[in-house]
Amino acid sequence: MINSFTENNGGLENSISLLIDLDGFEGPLDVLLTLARKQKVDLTKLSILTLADQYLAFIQKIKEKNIEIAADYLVMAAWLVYLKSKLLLPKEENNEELSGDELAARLQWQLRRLDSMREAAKKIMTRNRLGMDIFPRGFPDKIKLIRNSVFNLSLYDILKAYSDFNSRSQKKPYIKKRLFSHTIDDALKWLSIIIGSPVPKWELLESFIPESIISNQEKKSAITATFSASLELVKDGKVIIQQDKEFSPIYIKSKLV
Amino acid sequence: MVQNDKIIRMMEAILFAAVQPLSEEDLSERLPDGINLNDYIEQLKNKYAASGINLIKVAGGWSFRTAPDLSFLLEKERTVTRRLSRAAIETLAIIAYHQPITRAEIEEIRGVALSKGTVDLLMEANWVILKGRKKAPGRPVMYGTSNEFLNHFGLDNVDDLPGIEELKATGLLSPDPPQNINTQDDESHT
Amino acid sequence: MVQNDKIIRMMEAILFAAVQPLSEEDLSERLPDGINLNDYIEQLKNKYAASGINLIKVAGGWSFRTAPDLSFLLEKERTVTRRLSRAAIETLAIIAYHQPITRAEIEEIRGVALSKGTVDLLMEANWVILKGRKKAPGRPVMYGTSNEFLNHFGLDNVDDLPGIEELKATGLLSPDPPQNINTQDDESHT
Repeated sequence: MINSFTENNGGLENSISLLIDLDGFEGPLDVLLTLARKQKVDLTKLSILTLADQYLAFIQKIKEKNIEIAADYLVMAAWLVYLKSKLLLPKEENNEELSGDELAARLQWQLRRLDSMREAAKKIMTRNRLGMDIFPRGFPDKIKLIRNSVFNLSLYDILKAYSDFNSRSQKKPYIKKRLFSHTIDDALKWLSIIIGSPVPKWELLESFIPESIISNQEKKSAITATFSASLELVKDGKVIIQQDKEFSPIYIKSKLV
Repeated sequence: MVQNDKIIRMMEAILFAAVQPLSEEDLSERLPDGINLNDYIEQLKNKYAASGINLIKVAGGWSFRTAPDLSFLLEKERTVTRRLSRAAIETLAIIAYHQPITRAEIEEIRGVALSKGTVDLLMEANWVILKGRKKAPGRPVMYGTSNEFLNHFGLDNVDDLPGIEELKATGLLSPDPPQNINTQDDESHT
Repeated sequence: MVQNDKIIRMMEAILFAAVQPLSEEDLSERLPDGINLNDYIEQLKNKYAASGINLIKVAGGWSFRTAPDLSFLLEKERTVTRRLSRAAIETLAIIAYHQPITRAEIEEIRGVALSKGTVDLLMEANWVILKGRKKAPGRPVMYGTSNEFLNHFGLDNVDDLPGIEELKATGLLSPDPPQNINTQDDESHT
């Protein structure tokens, strides 16, 4: 082990001399890949330990030159120190963490993946490219367009048009409908009939709605007003109301004081 | 012979990629010196004479152009969606509801003169067709809707068009704002 | 035989006139029914194989292009393309081989943050397009390559990318290292 270590250190000086600073590097993985390439072995046979040492030496060299180093390069350096310790120390049993070998294998896989993309990029860019190496027809024949019109119209449009037209032609004056209202005050007036009645008797709440109210819509509104008014009267201790169950008729009776 | 083929290939590429017809000077400039250009042009013309594209002289230069008898292949149909004017839609509606109807009757109903193009447009769309002549002075032509009209709007026949009463019921015909009275609900709660 | 020549002529006219590659459907639509299209494409390919223009399959369609070896003649037609940075080229390759892929995944592969402009530049060149969102927290957008990319680099489809089969086989295109990752070599150093 020690042998290989010193041996690798020998090669180290060479690689570092080629790398002067971080300019032109695309992150720590790029530095690692560049260093790995200098090992001149198949990436699958790469010594991660050697690589870690090379990277750490490289960062050290940069530090000595007082060149500013981006944080992610330092993070990688710290991680490689950790990886080194994992690789060099005896394996811990029953450890949940990934072993040094596994971590090294992962890093190697990452480097191979990045390398494969570098190679792929080269292959793509050296292809015969349109407008650079191969050319389409420069002056194509004009394509004559024959336009077919389709009208965008639905049955609804026709009906609406006919209705609008009829509405316009009928010239019926528009009469604004008077808004119906049966206010709580109105309802209180109607309910006051039973207040103070000497002979208290249950009456249907609805019987206190004027008979002139016929439409359901208006009735609904009147019932609401009458019910609210009756609650007022209950609060004042003037009447009692009763309902057997939901939606069943509501009865009202004067309360004897 | 090998040289000959090479020149022909070069001319093919140059003429194909050129963005405009190339004059003989343009061609000479881009081909090896000392060749007999006219000879090669003649060869290339013959090579393509029977094919779908021909080498022809246009606007003072040489260019590959589609063989004239195949120009029909270069027609492309395109469907454009157009909107009808309100007057046209209204006219179509009146024709649909009142057919057969004469132009004068449409104008009478609408209270305005019908511009010449309106009915033509509806006929061009294949929605309105002639429905004979009215037995009246001048025997004016009458219009009605076509089968195409029924198909397009998903109707079996013109009687399927909602009547005036139905239109009123849907609120389309009422000059009042539509009322959203829900009578069922009222009954169930009172 | 006469019929055969006629079809070939028609195909020449159609393919020469089209700017974009024409799919087999596009071609069929414009040619007589019931012909063996593949047979004719093969004939046409052979007819032009030795000439200055070739019939090639690109971006899922067929198109005539100048023969690659004659590019030196076409200086004038050469379009000036912006030089892409190394980061942009690498990102393009990663998107092409790993598509659909998120920005975070690209960054993971490169081991470095992607500067904002890089993907924008590739999208501006119409080579990279959005390919939906990943079903993952934050639903990040995914990128992929366009037809324009295939067209530009003379690829029929993404499965034609150089070396893609090999990369798939070695597992280098999968998001994670293989389970039984090889650790033997490292052990020799510890």
